[in-house]
Amino acid sequence: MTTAMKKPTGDWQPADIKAELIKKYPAKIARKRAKQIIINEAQENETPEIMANVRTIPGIITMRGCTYAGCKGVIMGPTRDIVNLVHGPIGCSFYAWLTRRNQTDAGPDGDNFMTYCLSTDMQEQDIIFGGEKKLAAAIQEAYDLFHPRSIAVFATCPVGLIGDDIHTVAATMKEKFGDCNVYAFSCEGYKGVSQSAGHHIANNQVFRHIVGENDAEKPGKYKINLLGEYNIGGDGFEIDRIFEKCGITCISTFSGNSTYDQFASAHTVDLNAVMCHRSINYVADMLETKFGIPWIKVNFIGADSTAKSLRKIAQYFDDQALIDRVEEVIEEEMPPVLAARQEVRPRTEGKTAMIFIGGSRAHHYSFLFSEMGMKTISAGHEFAHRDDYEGRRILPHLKVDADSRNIEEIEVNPDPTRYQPRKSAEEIEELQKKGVPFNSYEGLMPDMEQGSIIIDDLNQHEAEKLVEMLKPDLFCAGIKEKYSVQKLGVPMKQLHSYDSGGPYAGFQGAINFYQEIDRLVNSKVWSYMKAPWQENPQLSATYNWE
Amino acid sequence: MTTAMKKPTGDWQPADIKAELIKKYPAKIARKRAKQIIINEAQENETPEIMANVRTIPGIITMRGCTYAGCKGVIMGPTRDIVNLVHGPIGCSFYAWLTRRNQTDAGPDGDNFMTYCLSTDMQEQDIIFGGEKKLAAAIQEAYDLFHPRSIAVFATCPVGLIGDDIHTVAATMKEKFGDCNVYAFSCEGYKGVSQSAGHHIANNQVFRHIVGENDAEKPGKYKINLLGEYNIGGDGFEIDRIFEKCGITCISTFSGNSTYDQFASAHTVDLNAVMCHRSINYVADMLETKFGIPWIKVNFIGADSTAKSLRKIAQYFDDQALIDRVEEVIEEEMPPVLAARQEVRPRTEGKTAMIFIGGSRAHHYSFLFSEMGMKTISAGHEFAHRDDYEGRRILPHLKVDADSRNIEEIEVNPDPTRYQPRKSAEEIEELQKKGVPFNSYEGLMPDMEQGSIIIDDLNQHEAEKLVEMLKPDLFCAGIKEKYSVQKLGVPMKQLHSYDSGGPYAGFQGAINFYQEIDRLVNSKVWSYMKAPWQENPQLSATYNWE
Amino acid sequence: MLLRHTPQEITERQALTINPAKTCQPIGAMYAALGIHGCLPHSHGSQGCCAYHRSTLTRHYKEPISASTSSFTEGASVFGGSANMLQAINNIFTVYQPEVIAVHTTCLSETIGDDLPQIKKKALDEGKIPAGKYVISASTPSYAGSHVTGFSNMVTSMAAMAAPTGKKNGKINVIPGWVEPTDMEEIKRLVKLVGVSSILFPDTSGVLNGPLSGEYKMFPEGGTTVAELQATGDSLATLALGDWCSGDAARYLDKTHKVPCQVLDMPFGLKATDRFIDALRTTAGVNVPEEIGLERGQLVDMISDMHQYLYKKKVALAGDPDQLIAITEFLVSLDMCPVHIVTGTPGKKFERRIKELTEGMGYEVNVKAKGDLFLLHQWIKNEPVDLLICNTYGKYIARDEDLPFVRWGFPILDRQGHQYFPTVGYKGGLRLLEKILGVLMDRKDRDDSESKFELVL
Amino acid sequence: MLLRHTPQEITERQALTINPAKTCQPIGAMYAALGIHGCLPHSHGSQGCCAYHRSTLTRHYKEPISASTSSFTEGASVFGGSANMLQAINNIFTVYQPEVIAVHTTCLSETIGDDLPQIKKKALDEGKIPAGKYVISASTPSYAGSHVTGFSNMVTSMAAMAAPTGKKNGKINVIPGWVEPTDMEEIKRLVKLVGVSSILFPDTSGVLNGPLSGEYKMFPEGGTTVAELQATGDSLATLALGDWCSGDAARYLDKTHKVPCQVLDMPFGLKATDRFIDALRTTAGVNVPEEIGLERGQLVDMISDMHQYLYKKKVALAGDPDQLIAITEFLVSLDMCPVHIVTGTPGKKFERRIKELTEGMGYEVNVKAKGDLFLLHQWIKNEPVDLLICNTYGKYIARDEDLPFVRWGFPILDRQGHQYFPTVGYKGGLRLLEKILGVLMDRKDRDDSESKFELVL
Repeated sequence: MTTAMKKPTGDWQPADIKAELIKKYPAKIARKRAKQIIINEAQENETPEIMANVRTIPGIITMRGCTYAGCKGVIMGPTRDIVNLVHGPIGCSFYAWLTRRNQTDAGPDGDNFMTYCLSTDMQEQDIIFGGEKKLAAAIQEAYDLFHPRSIAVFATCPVGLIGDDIHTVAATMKEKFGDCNVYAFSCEGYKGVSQSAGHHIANNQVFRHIVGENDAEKPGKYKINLLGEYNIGGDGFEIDRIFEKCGITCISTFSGNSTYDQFASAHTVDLNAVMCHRSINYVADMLETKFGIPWIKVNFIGADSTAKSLRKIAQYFDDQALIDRVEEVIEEEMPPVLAARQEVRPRTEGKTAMIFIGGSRAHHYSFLFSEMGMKTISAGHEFAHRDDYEGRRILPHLKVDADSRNIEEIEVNPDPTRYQPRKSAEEIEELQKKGVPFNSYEGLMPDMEQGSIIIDDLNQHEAEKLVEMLKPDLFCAGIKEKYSVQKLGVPMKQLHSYDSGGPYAGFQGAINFYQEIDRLVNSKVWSYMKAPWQENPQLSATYNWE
Repeated sequence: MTTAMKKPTGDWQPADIKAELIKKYPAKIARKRAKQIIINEAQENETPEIMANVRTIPGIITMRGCTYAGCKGVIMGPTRDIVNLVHGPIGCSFYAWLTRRNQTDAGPDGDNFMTYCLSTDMQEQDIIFGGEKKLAAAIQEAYDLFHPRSIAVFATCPVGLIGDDIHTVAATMKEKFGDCNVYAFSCEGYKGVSQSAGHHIANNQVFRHIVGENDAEKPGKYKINLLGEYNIGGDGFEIDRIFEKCGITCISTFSGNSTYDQFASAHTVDLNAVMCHRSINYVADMLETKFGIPWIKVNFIGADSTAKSLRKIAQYFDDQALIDRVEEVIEEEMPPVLAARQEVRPRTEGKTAMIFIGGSRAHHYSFLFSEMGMKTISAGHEFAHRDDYEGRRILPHLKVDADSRNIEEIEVNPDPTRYQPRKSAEEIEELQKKGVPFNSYEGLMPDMEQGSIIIDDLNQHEAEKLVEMLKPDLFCAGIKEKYSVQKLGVPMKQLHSYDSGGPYAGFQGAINFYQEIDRLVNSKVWSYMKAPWQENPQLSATYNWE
Repeated sequence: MLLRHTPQEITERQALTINPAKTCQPIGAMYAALGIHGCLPHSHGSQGCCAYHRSTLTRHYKEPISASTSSFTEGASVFGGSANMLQAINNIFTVYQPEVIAVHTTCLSETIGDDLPQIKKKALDEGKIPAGKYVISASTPSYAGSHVTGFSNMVTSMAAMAAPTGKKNGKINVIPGWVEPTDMEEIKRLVKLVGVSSILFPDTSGVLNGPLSGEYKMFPEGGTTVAELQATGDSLATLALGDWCSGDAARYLDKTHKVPCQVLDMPFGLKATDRFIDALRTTAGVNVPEEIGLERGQLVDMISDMHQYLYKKKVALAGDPDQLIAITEFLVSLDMCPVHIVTGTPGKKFERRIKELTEGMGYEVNVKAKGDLFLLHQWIKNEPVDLLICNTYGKYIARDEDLPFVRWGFPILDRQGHQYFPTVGYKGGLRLLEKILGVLMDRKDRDDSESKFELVL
Repeated sequence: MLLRHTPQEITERQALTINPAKTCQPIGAMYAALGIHGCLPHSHGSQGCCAYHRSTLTRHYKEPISASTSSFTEGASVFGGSANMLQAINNIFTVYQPEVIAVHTTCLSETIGDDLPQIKKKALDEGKIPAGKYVISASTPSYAGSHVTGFSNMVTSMAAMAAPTGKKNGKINVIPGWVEPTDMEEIKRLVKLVGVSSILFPDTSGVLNGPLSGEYKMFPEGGTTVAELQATGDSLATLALGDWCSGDAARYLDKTHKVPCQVLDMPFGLKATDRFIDALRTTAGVNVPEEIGLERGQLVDMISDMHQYLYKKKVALAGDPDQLIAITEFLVSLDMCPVHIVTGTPGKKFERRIKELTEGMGYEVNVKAKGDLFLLHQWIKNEPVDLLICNTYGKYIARDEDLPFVRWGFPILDRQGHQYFPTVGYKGGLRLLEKILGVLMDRKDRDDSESKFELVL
């Protein structure tokens, strides 16, 4: 069916949908959710206010994870040569073991500890008498076995409660080893309201303990960091391919397919390109404040967005050679993309999608869907903040609540010796005039269609209702949501882990995505749900007299 | 249990057993079978007469196969570089396709057609109008595809009946190709009474069409052929290993792991060592008559028999160097054999076996069992002749019946140019005195214990009875018998195909065999046949109050 | 290479079959006859036929296969096998005491023109067939059709035992075709679940998947009884599963005894099973229980969950017509691409049916009846595939071409499981899917680079 | 290499666990609770726990896993989670309307010392638990035992729902332990076949192996009902399958309500299944039907047929105690040699039992409770094996060491089949055997030289 001419929600009035979604809740809950479910009436720069980054409602089945997941799972997990040691009972380390599809390439003999799951496996007596000694011993054992460049310690819930001083333990061991950087993350699961707090905590410690450790000048003419790219399904590999082809040197990726040394050298670049700003903008800001490196928002999800982002970067360096090279590359890469797009479009045109993931990914992917002529009729994020919906410009108006206040904000000042603005204020202004958008990003809402439905922290109940009411052709979320949606006969694509697919970033990724979505929304499978005797229940015996 | 001190048949009187076996038969059948079931009372050179190589009784479930199986399956199957083309309906070629475990080693790029199954797949119109044209076309197609050194054509039942002249077709195509020897075998399944006729037919044609084709002198000091070894499970590989170690050159093996050229050069050796005399003695005789090559019986089944056979060969060549080398080899090979023997013997000593296979294999394997202290309490052959039971000496007294008379006996005379006796009459006599047994072999019976039961052409009914009555620790026959015997809880070892085992010949083979038999007769598996509720049927509820 | 002489270039062959995808009629007749309770199959020919068929069936089932032979000699081949047959009948009833002797012919006895009905009459006249015992026979010339034809012919002879009383028995005949004993068991379970009372023939379950208990029964509990076969003439209808294996018997009952028949595909895969269940429902006028809906839903669920691993994968198939038709439809329903398909059994309608099933797939399928594995291998060399589904002989191609390989069909000589786990019905579909996914994922795990190696599939 | 940093040399580790062979208690409690009909498991902790458990169970079952959480914040962690729990109970009964909420604790709520029974009382007093609805709870601190312990604790809480009427109901309680839904189904089939009327708990069949039919049910048909759980106190006896998973619940019913119990091994393999069937027989005083004898005989038959491929093969095992004990006994009964065995679950008695089972095998078994896959891998490097049986995480070892690998246990994240095909009972034994033989034979077919390549195995 094509809804091309209809409003995103088809025969439904958005308001009725909203009412449907919340009608079953106790009054108090309904009131709260009403603020997190927005009918999109974004006009120019006027976007409605959404409530986001607030507590999950106890008992309401949420998509969210915890701070530990955001810190260890998302940010630190993808770094191959740092030994991640989880201090706590066994579970948290086990669940974060190889479950995120953030790929890495250590070559035949590089360090790669991502296949290892380390834990202090705290026992009752550790809870009672404290786990510091055990942690110190575990760090020692890890060091003796692996002699890694660096060991990262992660606290799980009980650690904070029993008051283990993991930072002192880490510092002591670092001191002791000499050749191994050891530091800790107080990322107990109960902190904050979602993974988001974990990202922030990770950002802080990486900046505090690693960034700036290596001043060695790295070769490369156009040096950048790519922030907020996690190489899920090989996205980062594709982006690296494109950078290389353009002659852009990516010194450090935060944190897909990354190494300790990349972080350590992150301050040596001339630009930070920020992809998932939600998870990493803290580092971008700190790098700017301390070292004078400007940052711009980029997006490599979608071929058009990729081209756009490349052009921005080139513009930033303001060098005709790079600008020309980027144009050449785009010219070379686009034809197969357009061919693939054309091939699937007759089958995807006008199909509808819903996207509920991450903190900026839903936004990113909506572009990719529109490249296929698919309409995103409802979307939202799992751990976004208001600015991710409404745009960075509203930051000043954000009130910081208790939960956020508990997450450390580190005070950063210009580095006495190494601070060096890459561009003068004038140059910045110049470039800004040319449309290089420094320190800013749009929100999801302005890019969504009128009347589409934006929902923050969507939960099981609302997801089910939405699908039943609007029957999208595709629903995008995470593993926990996958099968309840598919039971309803609607194909579900994981956009955290990509199921078993990817890369979907860059040019090649766009082609992969077109084909994968084509497979999903046009699969015969969904026509098998009813048996013949359910379709024609009448009982007329018919014989073929062969 | 050990039957060491008891008579082979335990508490049973052999006579009663015989009566049991035949009592269910119609009188006429019972009379016939009575002549094929012999209580062994062999005294010195006095062996009782057994009826053998006679027709199978229609309707009585036999172990036997047909003439085609003996010719194509047994003798010609193992030769890797001759394309075997079966002329007939599809089945016969299909069933003989890779089902015999006769291994070959063609090296990385030698010809190997054993993995191919070729057939003219005769259809109704071929039966009605004759199949010669189709055969000719098929030979042509095989030649065009494979360009083999040689193509062998095999007739199945209908071919003889409809009168296709396969020999003329073969001759014509041979003529036409020039570089490919083509010949045919009239081995229709209905000929003779068992596989044995097929062996004879194969022997004739190989001798007529291949042997003597290549006069080129092959290097080697002690040159022999090994006749009647089929490399089942790699037996031939092990024997070749031993020959090489001894410095004996095996020019041609009939027919395990063999090639066309081996047959063609078979007349260039100085001795024929005959292993399975039943299947190949015809060739041995013809090689002697036409080329003057003497033959002796050997047996490489069993380490002791292997040593004995090597010594015989060395003695024949009457060369101290070889005699010494053979002794060295035996001295080197025996210790591990004896060690393995000792290792299993405590578990195999006194165990009983029954062997019903082939035409001389049952005899050969009885030695191997006695090396393990196991007693063969009943044995017999599937397609043997009287001489295989009683010894070659009784040949003159054999009356040839109609079925055998139908199998061609080819007239062979000394080759005008190439006949050259390897030993003078005197030398032969000399050696015979020293115990080199020219042109002779013992029968099975003299080597069997008093009171053991010899049965020719054992059938399903008798096998079942035997096992029920005498409960052997092991039964040896072929695939068709395997599972009916095992259903009775008695392990069954295939000694045609070795199940999936082997080699069992030579020294290494003996070790393999000891271990395999140990596994079989001491497996826990046979203790699982009864469920606990069958073993203690009483119904007393018992609880452990843990 | 194991098949080192197989050239990529395909040349037309008129007279030569290489590496057949079929064998001869008698073995099919023997297998079918084992599906009659208390029956001893008898091969009227030289003893090699019987030996070969017993060996092949034994290797496939790892079970004893009892069958007798007329043991033709040269004499019999000249003067006719009647004397051998008569002696055989007498010996068999005396020594083995079966309920039924099911005789099939061979190329030998067919060529010399032995007339089995006549021989049987003679046996009756001579009192060689005890009261209450039966001798049935089928003409199964090895030089026509294939093992499938022989199976079908013997099943038709079984149907010929029908002795209508004129009073309907309220049952439905189900003819399963050449499937595994465990498949026949599963078909019975499904039929029962739908609430239909049936007569299944032949039925080798309980015959060729027996226990090890310390006793040997030449005639185990299983098999369709003579009484049941006689009752097939009083049934309400017949469902034949697989036209090639079961159609003739069904049509015989229809034509001869007015038992209306439907000829369906074998119930392999989702849609064929749907049609089978629905035919049971409409024929018997019953409702399909939730339990079957659940099994079906589980199959659909697994298909939807694993679709990405199946989508667009190319498959080469060899086997028998009824199986190939069903599996082709199943693979197509999974969005897989069966690209090369051969059966050794002749018949243009097979090729037509396969072309229908693969229509609109966007490629030209290679299909050949009376083809062989040599041709299939050449096709694969010219257009490689992601998966091979075939009997055990496919392993030589699979190893040479390094192909993921699922053993399915007859014979399977080198793996276990087919004796005990059905592939018919919805549960069978789950098993087929498990096997297909298993080999594809094993290959992925083997070939993925270390960066792409996946924990979760 | 995927595990390139694992040294062959084994060094003692006191504090560090690497590549665990266990996870934490709450996920076990969650899985058990899903075996109650109409139950929503609730995780009393921060929301990450619940998210992780749901994700892991979802990846294993490819089915929706519904569970809620108290979503602790920093505040709750300081002032206690009672308020969150009360709000959760109210929201859950309002929005999802389950019959039962099964609450389990986490390391967080245990460390701060939340008292669930007290919170539940408060909820009752405040009328937050509708009439006829239930809240049950289990204490499952992540820092003690393992996921197996958590399962056992929740099962014991289920047993605590027993409300004896004083009148025996003639049933037998069967506690299956942590096995697959399809295993629970198979256990029910066997119990029924033996003619015993039973209450099975927990029972995830029909809950976690559901169909795709176009509708989503948060609470599917399956699961043990509250009424059944209450009736367990009136049962004649309890059979606990697996001491580690089911023993405590059985002993609870025994001690508290005088329902006598037997604690058996999980019925994997021939002998353990024999004891289970025989215990049913003696406990219920019934006779074992022939049908079960047949299934048993088929397993024995396949063992005898394939013995040569199993004999003396070395096996490395990782998994949970009850499973490992049963599989070890099974492998030993096949004349295979389990040489390295680890479980992550602590408990010396596990090591003792394994040593008993492998006594007289002529080698010293490597066994460790509270071991990990890192140690298992090192053992394998020091003494290579022919086969690895383990959950999906074993694939990294299997690829590095090029080992034949059978996935068995929890979690299985990368293959299908465990949802639908049981490994308990005799039929399950056939499946285990099929899988083991399959990988061993695949290896043989891969590695055999061309001269030794076999058609028939």
